Amino acid sequence: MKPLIEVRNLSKYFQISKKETLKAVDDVSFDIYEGETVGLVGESGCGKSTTGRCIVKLYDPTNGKVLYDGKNIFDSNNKSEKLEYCKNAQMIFQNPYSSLNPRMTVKDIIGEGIKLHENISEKELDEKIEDLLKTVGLNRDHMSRFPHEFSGGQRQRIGIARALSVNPKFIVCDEPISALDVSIQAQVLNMLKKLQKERKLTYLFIAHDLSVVKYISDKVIVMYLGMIVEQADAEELYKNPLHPYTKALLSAIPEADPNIAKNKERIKLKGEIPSPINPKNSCRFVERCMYAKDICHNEIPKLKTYNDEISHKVACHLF
Amino acid sequence: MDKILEVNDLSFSFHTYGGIVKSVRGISFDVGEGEIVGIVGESGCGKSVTAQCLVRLNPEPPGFFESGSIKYKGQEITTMSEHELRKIRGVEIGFIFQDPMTSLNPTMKIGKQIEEIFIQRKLYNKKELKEKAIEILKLVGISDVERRYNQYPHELSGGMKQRIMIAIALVGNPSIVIADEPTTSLDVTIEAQILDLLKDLQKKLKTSVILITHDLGVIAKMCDRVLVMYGGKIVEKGNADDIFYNTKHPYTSGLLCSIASLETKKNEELEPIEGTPPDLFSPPIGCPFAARCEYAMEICYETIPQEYKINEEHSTLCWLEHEYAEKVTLPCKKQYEKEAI
Amino acid sequence: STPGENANANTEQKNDQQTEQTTNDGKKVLRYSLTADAPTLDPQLMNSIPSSTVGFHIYEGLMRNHVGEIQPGMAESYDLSTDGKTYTFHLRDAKWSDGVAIKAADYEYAMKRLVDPATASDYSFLVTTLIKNAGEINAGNMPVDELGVKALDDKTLTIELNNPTGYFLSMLSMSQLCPVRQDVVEKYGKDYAADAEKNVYSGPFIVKEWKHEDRIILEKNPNYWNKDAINLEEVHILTVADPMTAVAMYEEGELDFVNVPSEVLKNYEDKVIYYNDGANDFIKLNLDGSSELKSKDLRLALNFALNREDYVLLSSQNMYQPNTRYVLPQVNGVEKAYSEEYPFEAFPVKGDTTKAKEHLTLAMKELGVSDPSKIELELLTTDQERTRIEAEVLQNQLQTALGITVNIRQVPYKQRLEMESNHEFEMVVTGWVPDYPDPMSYLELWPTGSPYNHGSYSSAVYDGYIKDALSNTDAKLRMDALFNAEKTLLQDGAIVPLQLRRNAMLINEKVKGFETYFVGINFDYIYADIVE
Amino acid sequence: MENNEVLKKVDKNAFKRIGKNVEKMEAISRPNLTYWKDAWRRIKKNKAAFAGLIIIIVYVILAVFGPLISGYEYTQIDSSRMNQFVSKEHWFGTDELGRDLWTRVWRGARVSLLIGFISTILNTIIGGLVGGISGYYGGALDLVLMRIIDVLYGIPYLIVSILVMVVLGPGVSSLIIAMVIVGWIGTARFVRGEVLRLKEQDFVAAAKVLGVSDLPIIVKHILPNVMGLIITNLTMAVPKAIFNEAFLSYIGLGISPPECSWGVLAKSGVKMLRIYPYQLFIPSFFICTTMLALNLLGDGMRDALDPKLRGTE
Amino acid sequence: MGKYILKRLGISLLTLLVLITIVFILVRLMPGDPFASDKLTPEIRQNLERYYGFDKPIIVQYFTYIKNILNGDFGYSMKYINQSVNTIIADSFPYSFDLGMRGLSVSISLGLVLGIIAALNRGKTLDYMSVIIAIIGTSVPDFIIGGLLQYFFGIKWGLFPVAQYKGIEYTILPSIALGFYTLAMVSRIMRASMLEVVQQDYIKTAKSKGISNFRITAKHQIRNAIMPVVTVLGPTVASVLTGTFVVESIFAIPGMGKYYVQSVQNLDYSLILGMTVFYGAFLVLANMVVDILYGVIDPRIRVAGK
Ligand SMILES: Nc1ncnc2c1ncn2[C@@H]1O[C@H](COP(=O)(O)OP(=O)(O)OP(=O)(O)O)[C@@H](O)[C@H]1O
Ligand SMILES: Nc1ncnc2c1ncn2[C@@H]1O[C@H](COP(=O)(O)OP(=O)(O)OP(=O)(O)O)[C@@H](O)[C@H]1O
Ligand SMILES: [Mg+2]
Ligand SMILES: [Mg+2]
Repeated sequence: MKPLIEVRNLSKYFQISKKETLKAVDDVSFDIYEGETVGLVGESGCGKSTTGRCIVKLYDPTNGKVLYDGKNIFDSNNKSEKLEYCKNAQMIFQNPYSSLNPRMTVKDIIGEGIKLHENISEKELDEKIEDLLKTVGLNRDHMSRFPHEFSGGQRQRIGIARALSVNPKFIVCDEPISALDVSIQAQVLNMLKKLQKERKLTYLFIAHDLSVVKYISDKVIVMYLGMIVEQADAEELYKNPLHPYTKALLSAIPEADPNIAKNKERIKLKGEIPSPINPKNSCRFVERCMYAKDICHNEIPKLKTYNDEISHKVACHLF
Repeated sequence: MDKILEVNDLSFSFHTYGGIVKSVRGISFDVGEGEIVGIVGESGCGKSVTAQCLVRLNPEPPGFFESGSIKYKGQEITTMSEHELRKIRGVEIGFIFQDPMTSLNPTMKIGKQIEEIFIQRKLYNKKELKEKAIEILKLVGISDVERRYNQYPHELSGGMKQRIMIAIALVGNPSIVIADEPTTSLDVTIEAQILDLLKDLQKKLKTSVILITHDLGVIAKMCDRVLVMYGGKIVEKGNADDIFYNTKHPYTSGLLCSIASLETKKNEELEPIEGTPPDLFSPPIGCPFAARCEYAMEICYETIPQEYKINEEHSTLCWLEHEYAEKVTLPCKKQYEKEAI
Repeated sequence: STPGENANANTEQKNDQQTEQTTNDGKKVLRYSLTADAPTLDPQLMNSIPSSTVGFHIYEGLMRNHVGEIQPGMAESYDLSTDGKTYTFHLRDAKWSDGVAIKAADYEYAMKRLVDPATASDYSFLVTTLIKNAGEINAGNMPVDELGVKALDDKTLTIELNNPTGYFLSMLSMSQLCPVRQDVVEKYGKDYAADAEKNVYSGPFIVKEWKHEDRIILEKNPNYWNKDAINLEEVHILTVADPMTAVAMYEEGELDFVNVPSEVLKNYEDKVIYYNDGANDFIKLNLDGSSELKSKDLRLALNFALNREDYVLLSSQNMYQPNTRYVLPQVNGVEKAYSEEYPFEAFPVKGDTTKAKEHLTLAMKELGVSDPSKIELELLTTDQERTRIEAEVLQNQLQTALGITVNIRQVPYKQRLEMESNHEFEMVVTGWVPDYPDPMSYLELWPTGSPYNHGSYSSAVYDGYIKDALSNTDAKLRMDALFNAEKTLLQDGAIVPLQLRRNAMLINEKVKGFETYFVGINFDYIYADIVE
Repeated sequence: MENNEVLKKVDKNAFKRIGKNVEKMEAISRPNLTYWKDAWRRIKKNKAAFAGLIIIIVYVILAVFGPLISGYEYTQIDSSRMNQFVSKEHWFGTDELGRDLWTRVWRGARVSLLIGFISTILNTIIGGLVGGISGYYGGALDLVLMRIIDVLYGIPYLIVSILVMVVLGPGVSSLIIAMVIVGWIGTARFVRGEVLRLKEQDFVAAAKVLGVSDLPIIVKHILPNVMGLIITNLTMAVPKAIFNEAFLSYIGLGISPPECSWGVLAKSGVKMLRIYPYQLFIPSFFICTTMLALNLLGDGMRDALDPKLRGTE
Repeated sequence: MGKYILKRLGISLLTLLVLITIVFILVRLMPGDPFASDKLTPEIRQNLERYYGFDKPIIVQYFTYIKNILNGDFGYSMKYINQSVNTIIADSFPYSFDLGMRGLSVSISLGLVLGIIAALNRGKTLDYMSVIIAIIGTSVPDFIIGGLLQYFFGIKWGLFPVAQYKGIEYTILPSIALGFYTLAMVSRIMRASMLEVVQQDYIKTAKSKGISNFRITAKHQIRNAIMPVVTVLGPTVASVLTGTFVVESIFAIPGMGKYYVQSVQNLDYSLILGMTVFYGAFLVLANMVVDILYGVIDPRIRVAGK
């Protein structure tokens, strides 16, 4: 089967100043197949959002390409092709407060995309919006309201409705639950799962809550400082983490169970996350790694296949 | 164990344009020496306001005490003068704030921010001050202290800043440290580091800690006792084990169930708590959780439940404990897992 | 020339002088103020009354015009040739302020400098028609050496004129004709006279200190030939832009003399002394046929419509005097003042609405309009507070009396002048101060084709009278011709006379001998004294 | 336990299980208002802002009708009643030409308020667009626009004013244009700053992802969000414009007579201060209170339009 | 840092050049004739034009002008005939500068204090008082304030000299008239900014350390709140220090502001240009100082600015 999205050697650098380049994403490649959920985890600032944003064309990458259905999305220059891609790939944003325009009604927010992509009458539009609102558990009364009148969870649902409004095939979910109340998070997760089932959606699910990622993803990609360090099927990754960083990460998951939590052995990493500005030509993790060897200081490890069957890949000189 | 902090029937509200926000509505708890007490609850349920009441950091006005007392080592905090409070803050009760990014003064050097606590009290001379600061920086695990001492907050990473916050909270050698979501804005690995550090220090220095969070995982890992807050009230409190394994309040139970853990199966549906938390401008007259509660009874909508003691430590605020109520077993973390380990 | 000359300095520049005395350690000091600093003290480049007033006191002309009386100045005596065209002056022994002797050559140099095109003096017009060859030289058609001014030796100077000119002697005390020393001018080049010490002085005072836009301090000149007649030891001329401020300073005893602005005139009514500064204001009408003003009846209607008494009361609290004539009354007639010898009232001071209406009816017939409000005229004026009020009153009076439409247009001073000389106006409020005390100074403006005839007035009768006056050697007949010319001008309604400017001054009673004058300068305090 | 004693009295029936009632929770308790209606409600609640608004409205009404009800024309010069103090006939007294000051004050209000409001509104529109485009597109365009603005900052205001007055002839509209030519710069600068901040917001990203093109994003998403600040800025700029007109008339570049403005009246009043102080104080009072009102209103609007401050009631 | 300043200077010079060019053109577009007078004969006009070089093509005039400026020669005033623009500026600027400095130093410090007091006493009498001062300050034109000050303090009560500039006591009234607006503006901005800072988390942190209110204000709030004030000060300082026409007229001070307005009214081309260039340069300088100040006040900007 051909992947729906192929990310090939994607890099995104931000020029901070003449001398300083921030390598937010550096040579990242992965595939996403139709109907699956790919989890993208890593610490804050490791380039998850940037990757996601490149895929929905919010950023122009410095390097590399993103193929959708075999076509590089950055090649298309004419307007209709661009619009077509917008219709197929959508995004749900992390912050339900800043991602809704406070001066627009729910109807306008959701309707904006529909009006842009379809030529439908006002009445049909209303019906469609109502449908969408129902899908995400809101009702038509909410149409004329403003975002500030909703709670965080409800807002996130509006954001989801907006993403769904153009019938996309693929959605980048950029930490869709991390700004939500604990008691609400599950609501949104359930909804995303339900929608996926109903609409055959494909997700790139970005988060740093590893328990959630494990629960929702088929495949998990672990990033560290702009690079992919490990990638595998979800079960496999959690069962058999290879990269020292993945191991540390998994061991640090706080578990809501005193006995497990109190007795869990945490792999203690040294130091802090280094800066992504002008990274050295070494394994990015080397300073915090307890297994670091000479080679780790001198060469960037490539992402290698460790176990083809379960498509487990790792970028570490130890393997 | 000696109680060094006793809170009784504390209510705290704010005057706002929209009316009075009843942020904290009659809560009681205490903290013993060397204990770690956790407060959980979701955003806006009054955790921070409670914590800040303990050292009177809420702005007054618009905030004001409606009732209750806070006794720190026998001294009444709610009626203290600003001058007396200053003697408590920092040296008796330390405070670690939620967001290390915004809680440090961006225009003041790290060292100065740590020393300030002593400068105010004219305790040491210049050289001693610096020694003190450097000592505490080392204690919280910061390397290259001499350099850090002269840096500004923006030159440090989030984790480092939070360590500085901890250093500030601890440098005055307080008996209690209140940590208000100390790791919420940090990464898991850094979070783990900070929590470990906090626990180490607590053991080493024998301070009591009040740890506020909305992450049950953090609570599970750190706390001896737990207060679960909802809608401005403590709906359940008890030993950590009681809370997790013998849950008595539907909200606590709902929380435990809705969290996806590593054990949650892919095909399992999560069990979210439907609905949203109440609006504190007009809190429901009955149980604040009633509208979202599967087990809600008529009375729950009408009357605020009383506190039911389950055992010495464990109590809950729920009508289900009433003798008339139909008995239910709330889902919770399974005890057997405990035994399994 | 025009009284508005320095009005561009934001307030009416003329009412700006003020004085009083001081007892600065017993020194005799006279202190007054100007609204704007003297733009220059270079005698040949002076182009404003504040400059000339100072110049009058620091430079010595061949003759000295003391309030109309022609006294000997640097020339002890003079001879006039029989054709009345060549003057020979005999200079006295005198020294510059730096001790160098003053020679006839200094005068020759100065006058050549005035007309030299390279100097670019805008006051060279004073002599271009007067002195032989001056015009040609000024136009660059002749070398400077050809000027009809020659120093025969150190003490003798001859000046050849084009025509016999009676008022020539009175002009000789104007700073533009005062001596400068070649070596000093050449030493400082463009900066000559820019500061107190970059200059030498021949007059009763020298400039001791000049802080631009702040103060000029004059000091008695110890080398002045007539120094015994000079009583003042110092004169402080301050720059105070706001006339109200100046009044306040007078009250604080910081000035010895002040002009009271009309707004507060009421407060000082019994204390002020009025004096005319020589300016009269009138409305220039454009008769070039581009507007309804080509109708003589309309012009006369305007003239009759105005109630000039009301006008001065409203616009200046009666500080100014209503005027219905063109030539300044104070200029010299044959024996006495012109107005005394030739009384005339062209229009009633209070106006005559009936007559005005009659003329208007005729004008409307001539112009073929039935609704007077269709007659729309634009009144051009300067952008100052006082001119605005004046224009408002005029507009109101004309509109009320005649029912015509008058629009006011205020523009910056320099723009008004430009528009005026480009004939780009319908009516413009303007004025004139005499350059010499003779009716001709006014009447020479209106002959057909005169470059100053901005209103394009053209009357063969008028031109005839002027020609008469120019050629007639008999003083009485000449004056008669001039009077007839004025009458013709007024009866043709070529202008609308408005008012004579008058100032109300407060002066410290200790100051004696402080004179005001109306030609070229405002004050003459050369012989003033402070008497305790 | 004592507690339980009390509770025993409670009706047993009350313990019937009825379960959750999420709908009731979800139903939003706040009234269903549009954004602007809501803002309006908030302004009404803010007493100071509302007072400010009332003052402005009253002044506007008086500017329209005030000159009509006095029975005098604003041009009516009368040498028999110069400089009369406030009286039954002349509610604000008369000026040096005997004109009724009440009539002139409200006539002047027309000009001043017109200039104040129109010029600031134009400033805002032009400045808003330039600032919006400059900030949104950034890069070279931004750089060039900002340099242009730097240069414009240095161009003497007076020269521009004079030129405009000459090219267009004197009058209110020329004054407004003169003010706009110089005035939009400040607005552009600050709008640009805001846009730079806003364009990084997620809702803009969301619109881009939907395929919305640049202009609608600027107009529909960004500018409305700068609105609150713009309006505040506007209320502050109105006084400035009224001032500017006063200054221009102080140096003789104002509107053409017999039209008047508050600035002209105040200026004429200043020289009368020593004898007829009311001629200064009356127009000054209106200038000051207008600005006070606008300030109060501006503060109120900022609060009312700030999304951060909403949702708390 | 040095490099940064150099770069800024380069841009500034370019900006100035464009400014000069535009003003050079604008000045000539202004209506009216600098030589206009009613006895101006064509000959005299020609002489004057030759004298000032206006007979040459405008482009030549422009390059001559630029060349002269580069040599530090701004030419001669056309109204103040033998005074060079350089001397006029050199003579008048010290007055404006001195007065401006006094006005600014008092108004800025007082404005800051007022703003701080208002913010710390939000909603109390002191707050309202400062708001009223701020509103009066920003709503009363300077010619009214100047007139009132002069009348009451100078004439009526005789507390200060009425006008002129002869000593410290002479500077008081004009400085107040000059600084009042700045004072009001600074206090407003400072108040708003302080209110913002007061809510910041780090203020709570400081409180939690048991630090006195005075120390919190002095060490934590002011420095963080002062930025917006500094931002507006650039242009304000430049315009105040280069003189204000109205105040200088009222108090008879021979400063630059008066020359400037008069030069425009007189169409004194060379003086207008000279003054504009001077002001432009001053503005650029002031803005640069502000930028450097940013860095001094806020270490975060120091990094970004490098
Ligand atoms: N527009 C930008 N300009 C400059 N740097 C940027 C920009 N956007 C992101 N970065 C930087 O790129 C790096 C990666 O950012 P990104 O937002 O992708 O991280 P993330 O993994 O999504 O983090 P988080 O979990 O905090 O959302 C960070 O260091 C960030 O500071
Ligand atoms: N200064 C204040 N003025 C008005 N209301 C306030 C103020 N501070 C807090 N509140 C209100 O009090 C309630 C409780 O707030 P609190 O900060 O204690 O919540 P929290 O449990 O700490 O939430 P979070 O997890 O988001 O920090 C909220 O509804 C909040 O809006
Ligand atoms: Mg992100
Ligand atoms: Mg909190």
